[in-house]
Amino acid sequence: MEDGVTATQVVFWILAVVMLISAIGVVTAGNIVYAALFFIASLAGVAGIYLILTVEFIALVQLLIYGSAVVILILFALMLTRARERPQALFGRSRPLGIAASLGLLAALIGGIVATTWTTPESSAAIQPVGLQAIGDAIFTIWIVPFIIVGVLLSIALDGAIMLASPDEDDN
Amino acid sequence: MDLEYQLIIPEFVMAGLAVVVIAAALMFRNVDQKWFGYATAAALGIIALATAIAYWNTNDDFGNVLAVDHFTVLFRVFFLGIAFFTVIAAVQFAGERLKNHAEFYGLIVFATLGMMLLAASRELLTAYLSLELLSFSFYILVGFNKLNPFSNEGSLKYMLLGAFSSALMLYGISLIYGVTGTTLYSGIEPDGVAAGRNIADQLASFAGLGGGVDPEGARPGLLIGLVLITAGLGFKISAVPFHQWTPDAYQGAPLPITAFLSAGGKAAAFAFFLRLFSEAFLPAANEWVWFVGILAAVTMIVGNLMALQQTNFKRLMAYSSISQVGYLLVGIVALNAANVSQSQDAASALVLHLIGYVTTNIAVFAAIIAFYNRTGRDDIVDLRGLAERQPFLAFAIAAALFSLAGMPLFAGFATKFIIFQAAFNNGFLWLGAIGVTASFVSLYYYLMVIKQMYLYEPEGSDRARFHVSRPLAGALVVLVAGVLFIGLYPTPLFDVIHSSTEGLFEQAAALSASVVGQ
Amino acid sequence: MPALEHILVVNAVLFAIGAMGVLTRRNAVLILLSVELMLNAVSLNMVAFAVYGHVDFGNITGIVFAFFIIVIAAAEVALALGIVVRTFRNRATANVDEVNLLKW
Amino acid sequence: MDAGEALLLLLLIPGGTMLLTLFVPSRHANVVRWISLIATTATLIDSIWIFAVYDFAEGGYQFDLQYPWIENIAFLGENGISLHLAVDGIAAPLVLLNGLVGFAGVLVSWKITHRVKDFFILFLALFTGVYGVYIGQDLFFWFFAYELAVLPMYLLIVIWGSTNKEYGAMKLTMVLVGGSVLIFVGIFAVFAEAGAGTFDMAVLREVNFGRSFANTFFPFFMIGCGILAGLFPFHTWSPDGHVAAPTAVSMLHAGVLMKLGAFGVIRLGMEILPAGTDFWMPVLLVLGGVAAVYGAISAIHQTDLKFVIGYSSVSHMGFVLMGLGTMNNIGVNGAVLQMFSHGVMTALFFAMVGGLYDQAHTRDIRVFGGLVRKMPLFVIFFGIAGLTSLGLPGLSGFVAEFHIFVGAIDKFPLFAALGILSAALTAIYVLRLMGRAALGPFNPRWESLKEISRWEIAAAIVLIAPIIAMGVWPDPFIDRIAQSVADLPQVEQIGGLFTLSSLTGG
Repeated sequence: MEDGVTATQVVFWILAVVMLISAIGVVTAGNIVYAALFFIASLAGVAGIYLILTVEFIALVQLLIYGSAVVILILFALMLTRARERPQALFGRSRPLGIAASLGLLAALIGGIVATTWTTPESSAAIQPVGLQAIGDAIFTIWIVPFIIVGVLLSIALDGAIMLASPDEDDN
Repeated sequence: MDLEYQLIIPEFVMAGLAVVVIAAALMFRNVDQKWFGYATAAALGIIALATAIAYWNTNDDFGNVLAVDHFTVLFRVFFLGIAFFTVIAAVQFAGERLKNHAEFYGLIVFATLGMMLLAASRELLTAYLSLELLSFSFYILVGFNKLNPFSNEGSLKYMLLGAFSSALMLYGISLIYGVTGTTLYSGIEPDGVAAGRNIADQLASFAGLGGGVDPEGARPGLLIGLVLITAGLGFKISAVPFHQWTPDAYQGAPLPITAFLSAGGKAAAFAFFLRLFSEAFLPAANEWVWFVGILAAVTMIVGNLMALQQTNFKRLMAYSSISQVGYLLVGIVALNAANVSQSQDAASALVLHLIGYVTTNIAVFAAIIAFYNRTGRDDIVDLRGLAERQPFLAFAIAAALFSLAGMPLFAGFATKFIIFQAAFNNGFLWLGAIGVTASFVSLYYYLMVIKQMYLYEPEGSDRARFHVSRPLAGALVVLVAGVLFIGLYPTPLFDVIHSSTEGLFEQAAALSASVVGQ
Repeated sequence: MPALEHILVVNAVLFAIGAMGVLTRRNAVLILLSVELMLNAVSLNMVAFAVYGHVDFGNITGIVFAFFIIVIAAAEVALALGIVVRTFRNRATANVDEVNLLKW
Repeated sequence: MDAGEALLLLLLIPGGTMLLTLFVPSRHANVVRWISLIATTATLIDSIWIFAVYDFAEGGYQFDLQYPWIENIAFLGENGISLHLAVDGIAAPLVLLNGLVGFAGVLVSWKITHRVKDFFILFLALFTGVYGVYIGQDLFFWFFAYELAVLPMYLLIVIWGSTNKEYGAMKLTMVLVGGSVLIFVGIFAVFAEAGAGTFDMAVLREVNFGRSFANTFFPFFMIGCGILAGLFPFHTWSPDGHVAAPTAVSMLHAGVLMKLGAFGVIRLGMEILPAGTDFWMPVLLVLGGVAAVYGAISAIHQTDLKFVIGYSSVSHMGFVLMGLGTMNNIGVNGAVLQMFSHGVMTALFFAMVGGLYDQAHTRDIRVFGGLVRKMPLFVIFFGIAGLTSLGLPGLSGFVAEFHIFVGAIDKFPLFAALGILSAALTAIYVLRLMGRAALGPFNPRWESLKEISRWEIAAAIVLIAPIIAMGVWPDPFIDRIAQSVADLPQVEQIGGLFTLSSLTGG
């Protein structure tokens, strides 16, 4: 695409950098609550990129589900497990190995992505925003089975989480 | 789009059954819980029979995402059978040692539903969601003994690594989607999406069979996608080096769930593996066959060597099941893009070994559950003198372990013979040789268990003979008879399997026919 | 619009960062957050492919995929936190290698 | 002749009895014993009938019987894996041998009181497996039966064995199954190389395997099977296993199981891969000769009766391998004769040792003396076994060893000398044994010893009959064997159908 540097590209890179830096914050922060806050920033960056990609629906879902529900859940769990009392024990012993492995993964991924010729449209003008109605139609026709499965899955997760977390009469 | 809902009635019935079981058990708290177990088992048995009768001659497709062919029906019945025996074996155990029976039986049914959907999926999104349905049920079931720290811990590790592996697999799926532009496996259905809009057609271009993608340019992305999917699947089937969760989850889980996990979980993941790799990825076989081969070899070697050091029976069975995964992977390696009939043999051999392994493994665990019900212990040395205290259990365990070691009379011999044969025939002599040697090593640790039962006298305070509850003993008899039958005369079963794997290679057969025709 | 390769590279970096978190962290909640980062990278990948690569096919598989992934991720978090809370009740720790009755 | 059902019966009778026994409540020990005795009697009669009816004038494989097992795998042809049974002149005497030893084994097991039902089930499994190897004509079933014959040994030794049984059983099983790994790989290689899409030996025998392929894979069969035949230096499992095993199992083990190894070398190696014999058979000859001498020397040093006989088995199986290694008709004839002869002789040995041990609770030959005063029949039977062992003319051992020596002299005179040395060494330990334990000064410690039981006497008579029969009238054996040996590819014919009877003018 030879469109030159456009405003969207600049915004994209800003968002990308914010997102990646916050992500690094998530995996390196010495305090769990900070990590959770970095996580929120990272999620917001991802949502922004969704907006740039013109899929408002997914951006909305991202903000609603991750931005509110998941983050609140995580903060609750953090409070319940009082993890702040153990700030020294956040990294495992095999840390260098983990870093090396993930750097290897990164190199392989980037190498593969760069070497691959992806099918792309001739110009960005060809990219049409996907409407909400089209998504809805698709979910309830082609993807009806996955949709039902997700429904069952959510109820299982709910049921299981309640059952496991709820106090038992033998609890002390 | 016309959706033929009658094709997936069994799945709906299963979901309904799970809800009914949970609701009923919550409603009638004063009824002895074992009746819910037996009712669930009976329902599973009836559904299995009805499914087998009603769908055997179906060869159809539900909205392009679920295939209802012989393969699906075979695995539906197979999974229902696994769940049936698991529930029968679990009733006494659950009654004495677990709470929340409603969720226990309900989740077993849900997990079975996930397996059934997984075997039927011929689209990556559906397959992934089915796999998660299955995995979520198992995460909860493994941690079901909620007051037992072992159970919590097994569940936690299983869940975290499971989520990690899902992420790896999903990334691989996204790359495959990026390369091929679709998530459908293959395009058998004539009134489905337009021609060429499925993974198999797109990948066929690599084999020079014509198709949509640029063969050279897309190769690196495709390769990474395949590796990541294999790695993700490797976690689910617990292939080395993605096996770390297995011993912990197996040891932490309540025993019936360990049985269910080792039998059903593995069988479902392999049904998925097989359908994905033979329907969608077969044209690119040359790209992936080598790393699946290495995976198989490493899994066989490490699984067996680690098993040699175990002292806990559940951990031993965990490593034993890892080594069995290696043998099963040999069946995947024997798939061959250029030779459809040979691929079909390999797939049939894999399914045959899978059924033999699962039958055997459930037999082992059913016997161990009966033992545990009495003693509450599960270390290998605790089995001392079992041959004196309960000769039938000892016999069942010994027979099943010999079968796992691939000894004649029992299922393992015939099924391993055929699956290694498939690998040898595809030019993987080294892999077959490793497999044979590995199964020789495995004999040693199985013999160590058998030795405990037969060589020593009973120890400890409880040395009396004991009885096994009737349903459990009956199930055990059926399972051991099945192990013997598969070992002595697998032909009828193999015929059924062979007719069921035909559908997996329809597109490949059509493609190679068109190439020959040109 | 940014180029597809650029988005993919950014996603790959995000994915690798998440993987690093899984491999180096020992707190269950932090591992979970790292997995969520990886899932975010996947969703972005899916959406990018759907938007760029295959518009001419008129298919929105990738977007639907991303939607389902987000939903599943939420369910996963809920379930995982249930297990974490349960473990903490019994053992008073949320670190996976402090819960070491079993070898990690 | 085609009455292949007779062969099927050899498998069905013991196999069916196994199943039947499963349903007999374990408290009815005598019912189990009688059922097993009836089954082995029936198979013995069947074996005798097969041996008698085998048409040696016609030769070749007879009693052919084939049922398909798995057919519709694409890589397998029409009869990919089938239950294919047949016997030739080499297998016929061995079938008879198994019938005799199995029958005698049940008789001497009569006094087992611990978990009788399990014992006989496993015993019959072993027995069936051995038959399967002798009459199997399909590599899949051959291997199936081979493993089936090895596997029950573990439990038999672990549950009913004695001295160091845990070690002996594990060593035996792992070494033998390790050998079968080689066979397994060899079978697959042969299958793939032949490309005939079948495991049927009758088809594979017709395939002309190239020399380099045969040279590569012949050792897989030679070593894999040879381990079971006590091939030096893999023989050490054998004495340990013998010592640990209960009496009847020792009988089957030394009497028929070790023969499976030598038989496998003929069936898989010499028949399917004849091109490999040129290169490898001299190796087998050397190793056999070494085992013969080494086994005999080791036997001299032992003080445990079972170790003595265990090492003598290694020594005698060394003769068998030597005979095979000569690759001429006389030597191979002798090897097969020796397989039969040693089978009954060593079974007799172990039956007698078992009878003695059950009363004396020791097998240390240094503490025995003058047993003839208390147990005359025992001494007579034991003596017959010993004299057969050292090759006394008129008993079966002489006929067999004579053939082997003649065959070896023709090809490798040096090794014939080695064999004769080993025979001399055998004489030393056998005569020493007899002199000290049976005849020497009576040790008053054994005042309470009684004659061996009538079951053991019956077993001994069953086993002595063929020893003497073969010693004085070997023709029925030689006729059958010689014809099939002459059909083996690559076996050199010297002096026409040379037999002992032609030598003695009988």
